Amino acid sequence: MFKKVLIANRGEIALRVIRACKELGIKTVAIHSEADAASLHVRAADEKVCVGPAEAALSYRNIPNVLSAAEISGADAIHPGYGFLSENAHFAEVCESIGIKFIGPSSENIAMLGDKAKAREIVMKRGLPVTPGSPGELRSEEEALQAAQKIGFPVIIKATAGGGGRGMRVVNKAEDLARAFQAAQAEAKSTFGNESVYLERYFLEPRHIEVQVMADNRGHVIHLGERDCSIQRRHQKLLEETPSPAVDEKLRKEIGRVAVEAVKAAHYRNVGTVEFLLDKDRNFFFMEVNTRIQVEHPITEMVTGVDLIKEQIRLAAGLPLTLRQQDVVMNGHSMECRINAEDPEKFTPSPGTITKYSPPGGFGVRVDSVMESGAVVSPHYDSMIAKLITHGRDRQECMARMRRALDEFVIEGIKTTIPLHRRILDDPDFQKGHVSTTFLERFLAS
Amino acid sequence: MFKKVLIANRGEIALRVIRACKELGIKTVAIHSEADAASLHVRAADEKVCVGPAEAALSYRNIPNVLSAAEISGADAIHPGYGFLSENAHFAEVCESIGIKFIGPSSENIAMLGDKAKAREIVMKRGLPVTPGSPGELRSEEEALQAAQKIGFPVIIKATAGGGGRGMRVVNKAEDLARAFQAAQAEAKSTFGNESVYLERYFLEPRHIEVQVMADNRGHVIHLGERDCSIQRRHQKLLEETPSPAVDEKLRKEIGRVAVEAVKAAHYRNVGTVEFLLDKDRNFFFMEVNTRIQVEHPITEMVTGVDLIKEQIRLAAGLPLTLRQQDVVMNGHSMECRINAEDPEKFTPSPGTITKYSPPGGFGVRVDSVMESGAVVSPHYDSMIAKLITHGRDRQECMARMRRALDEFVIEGIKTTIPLHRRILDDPDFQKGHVSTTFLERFLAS
Amino acid sequence: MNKRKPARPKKKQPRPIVLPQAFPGAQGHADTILTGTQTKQIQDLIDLLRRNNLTELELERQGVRIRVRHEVGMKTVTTSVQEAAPASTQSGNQPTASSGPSAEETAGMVTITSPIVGTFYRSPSPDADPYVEDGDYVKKGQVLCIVEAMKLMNEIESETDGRIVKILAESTKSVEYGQALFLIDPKATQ
Amino acid sequence: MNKRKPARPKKKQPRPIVLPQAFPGAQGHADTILTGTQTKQIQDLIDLLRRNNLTELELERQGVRIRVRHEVGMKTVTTSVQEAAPASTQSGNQPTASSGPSAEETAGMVTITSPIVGTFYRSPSPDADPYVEDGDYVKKGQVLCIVEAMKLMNEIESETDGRIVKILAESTKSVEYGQALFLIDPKATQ
Repeated sequence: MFKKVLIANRGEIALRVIRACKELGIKTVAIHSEADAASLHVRAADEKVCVGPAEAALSYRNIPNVLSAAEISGADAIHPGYGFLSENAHFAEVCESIGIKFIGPSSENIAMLGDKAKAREIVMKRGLPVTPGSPGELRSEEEALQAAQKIGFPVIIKATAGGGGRGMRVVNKAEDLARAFQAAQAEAKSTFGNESVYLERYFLEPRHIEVQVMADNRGHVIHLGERDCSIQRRHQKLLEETPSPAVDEKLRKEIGRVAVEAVKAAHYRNVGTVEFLLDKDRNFFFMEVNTRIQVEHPITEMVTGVDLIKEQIRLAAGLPLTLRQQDVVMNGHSMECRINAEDPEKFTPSPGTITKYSPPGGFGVRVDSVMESGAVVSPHYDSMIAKLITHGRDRQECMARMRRALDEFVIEGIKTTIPLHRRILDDPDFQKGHVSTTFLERFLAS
Repeated sequence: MFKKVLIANRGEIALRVIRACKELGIKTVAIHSEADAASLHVRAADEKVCVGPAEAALSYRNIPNVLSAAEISGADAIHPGYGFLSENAHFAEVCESIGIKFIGPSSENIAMLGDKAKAREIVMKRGLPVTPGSPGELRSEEEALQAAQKIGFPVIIKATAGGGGRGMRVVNKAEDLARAFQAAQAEAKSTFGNESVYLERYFLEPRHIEVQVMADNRGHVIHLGERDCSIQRRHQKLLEETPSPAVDEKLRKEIGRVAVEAVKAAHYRNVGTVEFLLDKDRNFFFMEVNTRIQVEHPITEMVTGVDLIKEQIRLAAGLPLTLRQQDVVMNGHSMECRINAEDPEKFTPSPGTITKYSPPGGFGVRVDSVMESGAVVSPHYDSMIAKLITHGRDRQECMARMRRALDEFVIEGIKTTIPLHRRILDDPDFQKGHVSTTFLERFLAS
Repeated sequence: MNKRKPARPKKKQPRPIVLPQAFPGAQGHADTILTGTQTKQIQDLIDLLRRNNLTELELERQGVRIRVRHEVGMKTVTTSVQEAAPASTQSGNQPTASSGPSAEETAGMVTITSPIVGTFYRSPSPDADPYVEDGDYVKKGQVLCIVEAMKLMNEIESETDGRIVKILAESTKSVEYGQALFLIDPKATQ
Repeated sequence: MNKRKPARPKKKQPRPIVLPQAFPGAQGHADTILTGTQTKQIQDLIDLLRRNNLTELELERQGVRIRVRHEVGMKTVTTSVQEAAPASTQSGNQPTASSGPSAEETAGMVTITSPIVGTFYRSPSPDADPYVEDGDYVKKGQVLCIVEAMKLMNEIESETDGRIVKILAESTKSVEYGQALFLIDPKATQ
């Protein structure tokens, strides 16, 4: 086992990793930017090294400084958290080359699965379901029509160079395709300078379902059930839960099996997440593999009792899985609300000094955060300042507990998304579990 | 279900009950003394009523004022918490008579089981094991010798009017009995003005094991496993855990069965605890039934997932048990450290203002407390200011988590027992689970 | 007969309204002025005050003016909040949102507080005249009101000779332990 | 060859001691003066300072005197702590427990800080003479030291003409980003 782990991250995930290390008897080294010198994650570690100015590119993403910090502190492993260097194959490779263990998958795993087309190809080869789409760029209206008829309407035309919704056209029937194809090409050209477009099945109200997986160096792979992350705003997850209200025991087994197969096909190691789209008819399609620990990992911990960060560290140290698939039992229900320093209606960032901070407590309530009274929310980093996680015997109890925990949570001096979460919890559709990735858009419009 | 519950208590247990009520959608009324006007438990409730000055006898124990508070606020039930009026049969009876539901057992249950001799008699009649002892007062040395020989040495002679260790004599062999008998009688007379003594089996290093039970109005009774409360100082529990390191599945079933039988024999209703002594040879003996929710109830909640306060409320409202015995599953291990405002070495109370309060958080950590920065620990009440509870997959993880949570816990301005708990967690005997009710005495002496 | 209804004859007043959080005396019309959110905000102001050791904190907003005082030399949080309580209590009798009497106004006055929790009545029965009115001269030991608790009528007597300056609680409403009922000027002579 | 050992020839110095919490520069003998508990207490003092918006906070205890300054008009916690850092850093070079140079002492001085994380060396090799000594006059662009990181020797140059007033880091020890290395008086002329 490692003697000393450097945590190449900040905020709640840095503290989360430090806590796991302490429980494993491993010494910890925090890194920090000049802006984070007073952060709780720095005080919680055994040692700390300043690695640069506030800008993440010059501090938390500064590979030479991060590695030097590991060297001068004598750390034998680095935990990257999420974001920053966590999915940087080059960083993982340099760690490997200088004999510092990167706590995560191999650099090859990261590189391969970071290429979404490649990941899709690997999974398709294994005969697993991926989102239906054209094989590549569409050269003509005829090609587009052929592909669309093969996939089935509705379809969405996307710019290959695209992003942010530009160059996209949803097409519901064959006779609308030609015009949409031309419009998408024209928009793609004017926006990205590249008229290349492709086409995919368009799902009307899909759910974002992801499966937590763990793989050891001996090729054993297990899954820890799914998470439903359908409550999103502009692809940013806001509220996650497990089990998904849309997944029953049979579907869980099936989607879990596919996730395990996908991971095995990629020769993946360590902890990871396989993301799927689930349509209204309960068909699911592989989207991608996240090669890091995820923000929402705590809800899986709450229902399985498995400490995912400790497992990540153990697996990175070469230890085998301590659980077999049949040992994984999901008890009760768990939800996570991401508390962001944002205006709860306009979503504008709200950095500043927290004048009063009082987290909720009691049975079934967990808070992961480095906030405290007097802490400063810096405009330099992500706006997520706390994760509020609840657990209950069933979804009903879990929701009631979340509602009372949100009411208890006091954060003053800045605006947060707590009122938004209260509103979501009060929504009848949400209460019934009738949600999809389009839920929040409609919810906010109403 | 009740519409509005008055919580006839203060501090962490009042907040605990308020949280459960909120999750059940029940309105809450806090009562408070003048000294507690600013307490978090008061702010957390929907309404509040001041019931008297700081002295508990004139406020929290003031039955007319507590009942008037329930009347003027329109509460339809009263939760008594623990301590204060929770085991007062008269109070329960008055509540019943004026149509306010007492959330707990019936006044007959309280009265009957409050008489320890009576409780013992009921349990013995049912053929269940009780601590062996003389049937009543010993009139002569001959009677004492007869009783001792029947029970077996060592025995302890106790004053019937006794308490606090006065009038007690441990006797290891028959030839020492006569002198000890006379000495105990003399001391009993001089101390209590009553020379009456009796005699019981003396256990050398017993464990305090208690079983959590729940009984509905239809006579269904289940148990939720045991708690090991052997870490005590002068009969005050300091640290509790479940499962007990000394209890295996077979013993759990057996002691659970006896607890359920005892409760059935007493026609007990609602939530309660059956206390046992467990000797070194794994024989167990009934001691008494606690007819209230106990301080250490959270550790049972952590391993079973059952919210005992909610169950208590549901049962009081006449609802049936939602669990059968076979539905009760104990997952992992849980411990509770009672954080007292006391000098950790001398155990002298340390009231005052908390200048900084920062509770630990993260996976598997629960804090039940009404403390906060600026809160005042009053010298008028119990010194327990927080309960730190951890849960882990096994005892090892649970202990490691407790150790790091104790390290994270910041309470400044007053002295607390946190350092003592750290020392206990570091003790090799404790780590091996080798403890008894004499553990702390020896530990503190060393 | 309903067990929980006090056995008071000819009682026609509505059932006492429940004490809202942090405003024990703010009843009747006051409810529409101070919502739950607002009382929480005021609690926050009180927290602000005690944390900052201020002597006074005043807030005016949407026609509601709140004034919280803090005596110099206060020792504990607890006491400071108790000090603040009477000021807010008095707003219950002044639903038009003025603040309670200031310390200058109460200087030298005797406050008669409720020794028990119960329901406040100014008269021995609904049809009878009140025991005392504003401006009345009273003698020490004279009955000022009744506080009903557990079906018992508890007569509250004046602790002093003097003149009733203000009646601080509303008849038929509930009162807490220690709640101010009457302000008496002991120096006033007939 | 051990991959993790920098490829520095004839390196005989011990492996750099790890930076203790909250005292990036407090190394060597300073370790025996400032225990982990003490550094935590000092962190608490810093917290105290920033919470209370103090300008200065001084603590003397068991021969160790700590002085934390806070400039008027500071905006954020972060900045105030950065301000405090150099003062504690300097105690690493003064193991006899005196405080670091006060603001008055550093007024008008130029502080050369480390632009990277790494190991500080005062000379190009263990056998060579140091680049500079206390009291030396230096030119802008003159090499003052080396900070080694990722097997690379990074020469740190002076940003100014002037005289070395103080060398603030110890050779062979690790330095953080932004850690003060040299204090130079730019007004001093040869």
